[in-house]
Amino acid sequence: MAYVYYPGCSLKGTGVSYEKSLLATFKRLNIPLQELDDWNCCGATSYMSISEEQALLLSARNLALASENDGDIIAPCSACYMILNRTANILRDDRTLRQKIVEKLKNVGLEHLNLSVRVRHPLDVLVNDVGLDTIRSAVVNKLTGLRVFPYYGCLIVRPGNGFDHPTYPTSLDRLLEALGCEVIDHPLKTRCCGGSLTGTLEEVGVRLVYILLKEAKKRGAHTLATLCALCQFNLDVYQEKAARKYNEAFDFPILFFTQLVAFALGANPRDIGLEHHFVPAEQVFEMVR
Amino acid sequence: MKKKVAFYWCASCGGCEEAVVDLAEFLLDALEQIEIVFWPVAMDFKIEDVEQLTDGEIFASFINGAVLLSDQEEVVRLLRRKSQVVVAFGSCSHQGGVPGLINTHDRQDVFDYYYHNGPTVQRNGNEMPTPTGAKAFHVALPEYYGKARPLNQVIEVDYYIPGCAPPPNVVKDALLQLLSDSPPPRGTVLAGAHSLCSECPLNETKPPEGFKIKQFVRPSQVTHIDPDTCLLMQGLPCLGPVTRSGCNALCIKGHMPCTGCFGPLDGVRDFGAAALSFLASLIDSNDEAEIQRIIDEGLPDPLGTFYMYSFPGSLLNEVLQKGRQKARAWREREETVEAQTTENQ
Amino acid sequence: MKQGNGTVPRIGVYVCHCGTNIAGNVDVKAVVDFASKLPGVVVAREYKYMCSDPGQSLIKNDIREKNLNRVIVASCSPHLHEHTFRHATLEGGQNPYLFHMVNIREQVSWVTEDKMSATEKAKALVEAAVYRVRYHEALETKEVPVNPDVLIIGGGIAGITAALTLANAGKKVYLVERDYSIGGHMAKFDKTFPTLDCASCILTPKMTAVKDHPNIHLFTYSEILEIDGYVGNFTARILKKPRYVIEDRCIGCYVCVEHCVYKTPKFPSEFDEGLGLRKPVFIPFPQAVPLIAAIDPETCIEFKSHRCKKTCQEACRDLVGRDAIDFTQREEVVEVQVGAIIVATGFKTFDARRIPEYGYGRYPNVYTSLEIERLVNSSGPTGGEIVMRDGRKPRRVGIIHCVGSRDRNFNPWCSRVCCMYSLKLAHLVRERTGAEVYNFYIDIRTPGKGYEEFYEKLMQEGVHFIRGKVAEVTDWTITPEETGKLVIRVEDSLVGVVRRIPVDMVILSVGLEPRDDAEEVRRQLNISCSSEGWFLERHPKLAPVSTFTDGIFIAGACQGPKDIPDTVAQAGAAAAEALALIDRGSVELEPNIAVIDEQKCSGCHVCIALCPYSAIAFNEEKNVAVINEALCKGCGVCVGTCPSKAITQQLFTDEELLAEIEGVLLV
Amino acid sequence: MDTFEPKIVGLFCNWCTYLAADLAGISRMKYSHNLRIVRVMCSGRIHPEFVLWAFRNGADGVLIGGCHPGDCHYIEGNYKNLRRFLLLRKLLEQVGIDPRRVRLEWISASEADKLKQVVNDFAETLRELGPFGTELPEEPVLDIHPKEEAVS
Repeated sequence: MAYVYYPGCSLKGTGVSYEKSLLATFKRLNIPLQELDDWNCCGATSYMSISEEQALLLSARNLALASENDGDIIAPCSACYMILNRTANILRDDRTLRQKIVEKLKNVGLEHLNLSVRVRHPLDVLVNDVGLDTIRSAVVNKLTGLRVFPYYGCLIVRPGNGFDHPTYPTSLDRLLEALGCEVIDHPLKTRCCGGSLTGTLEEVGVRLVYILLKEAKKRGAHTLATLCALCQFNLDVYQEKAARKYNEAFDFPILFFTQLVAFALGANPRDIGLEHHFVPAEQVFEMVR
Repeated sequence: MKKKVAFYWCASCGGCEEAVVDLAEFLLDALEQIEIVFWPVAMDFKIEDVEQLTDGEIFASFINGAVLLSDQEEVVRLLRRKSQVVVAFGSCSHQGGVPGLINTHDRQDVFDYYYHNGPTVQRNGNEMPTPTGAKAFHVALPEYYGKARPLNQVIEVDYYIPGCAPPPNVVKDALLQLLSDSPPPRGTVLAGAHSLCSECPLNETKPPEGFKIKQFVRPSQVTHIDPDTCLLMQGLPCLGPVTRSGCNALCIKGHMPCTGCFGPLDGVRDFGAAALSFLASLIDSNDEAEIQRIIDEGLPDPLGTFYMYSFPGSLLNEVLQKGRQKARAWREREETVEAQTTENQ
Repeated sequence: MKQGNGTVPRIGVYVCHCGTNIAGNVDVKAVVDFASKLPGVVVAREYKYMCSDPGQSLIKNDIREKNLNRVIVASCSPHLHEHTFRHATLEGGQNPYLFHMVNIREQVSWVTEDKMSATEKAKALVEAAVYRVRYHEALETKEVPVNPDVLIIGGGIAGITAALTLANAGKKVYLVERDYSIGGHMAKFDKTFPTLDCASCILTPKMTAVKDHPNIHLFTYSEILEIDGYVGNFTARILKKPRYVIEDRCIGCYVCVEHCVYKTPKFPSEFDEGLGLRKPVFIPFPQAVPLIAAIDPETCIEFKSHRCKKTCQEACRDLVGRDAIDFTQREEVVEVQVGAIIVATGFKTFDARRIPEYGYGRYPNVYTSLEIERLVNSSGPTGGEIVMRDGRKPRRVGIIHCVGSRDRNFNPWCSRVCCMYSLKLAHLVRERTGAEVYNFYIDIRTPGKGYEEFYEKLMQEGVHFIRGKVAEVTDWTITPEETGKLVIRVEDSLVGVVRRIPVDMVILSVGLEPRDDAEEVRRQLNISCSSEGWFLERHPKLAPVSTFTDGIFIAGACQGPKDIPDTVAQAGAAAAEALALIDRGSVELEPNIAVIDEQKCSGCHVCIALCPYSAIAFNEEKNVAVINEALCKGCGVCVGTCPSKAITQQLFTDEELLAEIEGVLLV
Repeated sequence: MDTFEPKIVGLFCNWCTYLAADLAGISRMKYSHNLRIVRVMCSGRIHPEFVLWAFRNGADGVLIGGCHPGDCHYIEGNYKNLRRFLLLRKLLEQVGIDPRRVRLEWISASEADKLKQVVNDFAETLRELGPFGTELPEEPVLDIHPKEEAVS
């Protein structure tokens, strides 16, 4: 099966290690991943609250571009994933709006808008398409003994997106188990990381960062695995502030789940973007070796 | 005094005329009692001869074929006036018959096919017959109605002799009944009262617990037909159960399934619907896809299968007529409303 | 219009207002005016309630005074009042089948947006009836005797109550229970609300009475395979599963259990909700009826390896002299004939794992209410002592109400019993452990005799009530006092703050659901289910224990969530309905059977294999098909098939239906 | 211009779809007023002629309602109806009638919601299709003389 890769702005910026490790993962699994040509902003950020129609148009342009190809879209950033799905849903349900959008897309030469194209998260694809058995058998570096705190964030299992339970998801747990990790069960899997607040209400945001880090540490985790560029950035970068504010040292590496997968599948640790982390992440992999 | 009798043919193949000739010696005996006053296919009488008869002078007119052309209509109306008894003779006259299937086609399509597109037609420009004909010869062609009608849609009919063509035994019995002192009540179909199964020699090969059908096959698709087993049970869509008896299962004896030329029994409103219902009910499957497959493979032409002889007089045809009328009325109404709206503006 | 059946129809049309139910959305007067002008209509009237006595008298008087020979009532569904008006027609002196009912309430006034369309639709349906009735003929009903025996499916408190009521009235009852013992859910409870009398004390005597009653034939560990037949004459095939113990030899002495090769119980006991253990050979609980041992082939060594020393068998033979254990026992099918069936298959509890945020299955100290019932039960796995899975006694206990109920993600309905049993458990836990007990509720619903008073009492006892839907049960602790506890996070909607309540033990008050196999049972019995899966009663108010299939009644929680008093009342009602049917001795069958006109039948065999009841046979001599009236149930399949139109269905003849179709399209 | 309102004849079995229609009423669901219900005991009773007769008398659509497969009150009457329905639909299509005008739905006694949705949807489809016959090719009106009355 072929997939169309929609990186969105994060994976080219703050989340570049997410992109590197994702591409490495798919390469190790021999699954072609073609970046969508000429993609644009997914339409997240504040567009939606200023002009819904324009935001949808922006978002739908990506769907229209992807309609030229076969295969599902893979959107690793949680915000892209949600916005693209949301756009497809809104346009499927609202005929009038759909007609407007289709007209406007035609004006820019996009004749075809296939709303049945599926927007997928790489976690969903790895667990449900590739399958845990395949992954288990492809593992080269088993992550035995690594205690991982799986963290899903607020967006990807929201009700309606539907590949896992909205309050107590298990896909990531099962994937990490397949890599040989020791997965820590905990109740904060979908609790807010503070990412949308650290920039505006820093005090609240940092407190939320602290809650997650503290709980992960308390439960004896070596690292925390995220699925979202913003979560990773937030928990990584604000770790120091949280430590200062609550007077508690962390030095706790925050990984993208794809970094763990890619490494386990035999990717070179130099190719999975470890150099971009604030809290040094190499220690995690040294621990395994 | 001999009773005067007339024969006439409308849109038919000529088989019904043959059926009269097939009476052979019986025809000669009958001539002791009857006198033929009109029989265009065999004897040289003219319309004028009939016109000169007084009304009701003819005892019985036997009219075969469906009414498709204006001259046919004129003659049957004339015969109606001159006859005490009118007998619709054969399937076409009885129910519309095979020519009746043209009713499912547009008039223009029929002409195009007949004069231009048919595989056996050599094209010579765009020649088409026109009712006015070639003026130089003072000959006018009769008008083609485009729709075939059974006789009872044109004139009152007293009796029906079914069959395509009616077999000699049926014609003979009918004649005897008509000539007897106590003729059957008007409207009677002069053949059996039950369906063909009642006289079919293969009926007794059906198991007492009944049967179902796993697939339908057309006679041309089977290499071997078991002559000693009910054809329906072998998957041949035999319409014997729904068709009036009287022919002594002639086709069955020739290893061909009944196609229903004798028409329905009394009380059956639509031959095709009744045939469809019983055949479909017998399909041995409860799976929608499988049923659809059995139908598509075995009964590709339901119209031709179930309405081969009965379409013009059928409820189905009436449905189509009413539908066209209804659609036309709606269109006209819409146009009027539209015109009014424009006017008001 | 087509001609009728010969008699000149003199039709009376009666349009019912049904208060405002019909008149509120249908212009009844316009319908009556319209009807009065239809051909054959002699009189058309409106009336406020046609089903009332004066309403029916209108019909009776008109039949007598105006010589009516057809009656049409346009009112509610024929499923509700067809019988009423047929009876009125009969009392007026006409054959009841000259009556026809038009449904302008359920299918017109209640479902149509505007009054004009509704009135048009009502007119169309009335005209259809006027067309139809001219073909109606006087019909004779057939009476068939009713078998006086009754089958009851389900041996919980509903089945037990119904069985005893019927047996005490002298009727023979077959009581079929799927489990090893009768008693159902109630047998697992310790106390019952609101009186707190001990469930065993009130249930056990009834269970014993069932066993000892000469009129009750008990089938335990048995299931219904197939139900055939019709009202008054059902045949049931019952599958008796092997318990590997010969029932009439076992005396319930426990010697086999004691001598099992397993010295101590090792497997989770189903009766104790897995909180206690049992051996492969066991008696489910000490008050079981019948008190007979059973062997579970899933856990018994003999069944797994055939290499067991079979000490249980030996002990039974040598020590007790009964030789009751039979490893070769096979399943057995028993066929019984009955006249009526009572379905009392009960409910199942909501699977709390479906709400992972409540942590059931992940946190050992989260329990379902049914598990707590066993824990507080003095004959339960802990002898009535409330200790948690880790052996500690809880000091703070949270009870979460409405788990799986009143929740659009799961079940929208209120399970009706959870508030009260939660209060009961709160009381028992507090009484036995002195723990602080917190109830988390959306609304407290206590509509029942003595229920509100019980709630009041609990509040005075110092049980805490927090109004709010619990968000999660978590082991994410923040403060020192939370450490080692489970935290219940909830928005206290009376105070308007989010609270974190640390507790030792969480009790999930799981709701009631239809049993998993309700759908299968429904099919076997040919009854209906609501879309939620509860068995559907014939009328929610007036026929709560009848079903749409005559002779089959429902009782207890299989019809919807119910507490014990309601269940017992309903079981009594079902038994009374069954008795009424049996004591009448015979039932009139609807005359809607198929009839073959031998004169017309061509003997083509087409109908024979299509009859689902094999009611059609072929008469070789006459060369015609023959319908066995006793077997015909009146589906009309053969009628829709007969190529000779020799078969008609009474009440649904071609003429009647075609006239109705024609008439319905005229307006 | 006023919109076209189709007439729908519902041929409903007594045990499932008719009860679903009753339940829709009890639940006070509002649905398209175009449906007129004729009750039969079982969908297996329905003869193709009934459908033709409905169209002949002015119906724009016919909705046949029966119990779900496997649920028939009479074991398998609904399957017999299904067989006839599929063949009838093929015939109607062959003579130019839009097959969407006949619809077979399995609606159980509890599925009032489904009934409502099916009726609304069917009415909408028929509104789009227009009056029965719209899809048939228009033909010239022929001047065929009416039938003559009997002489005798």
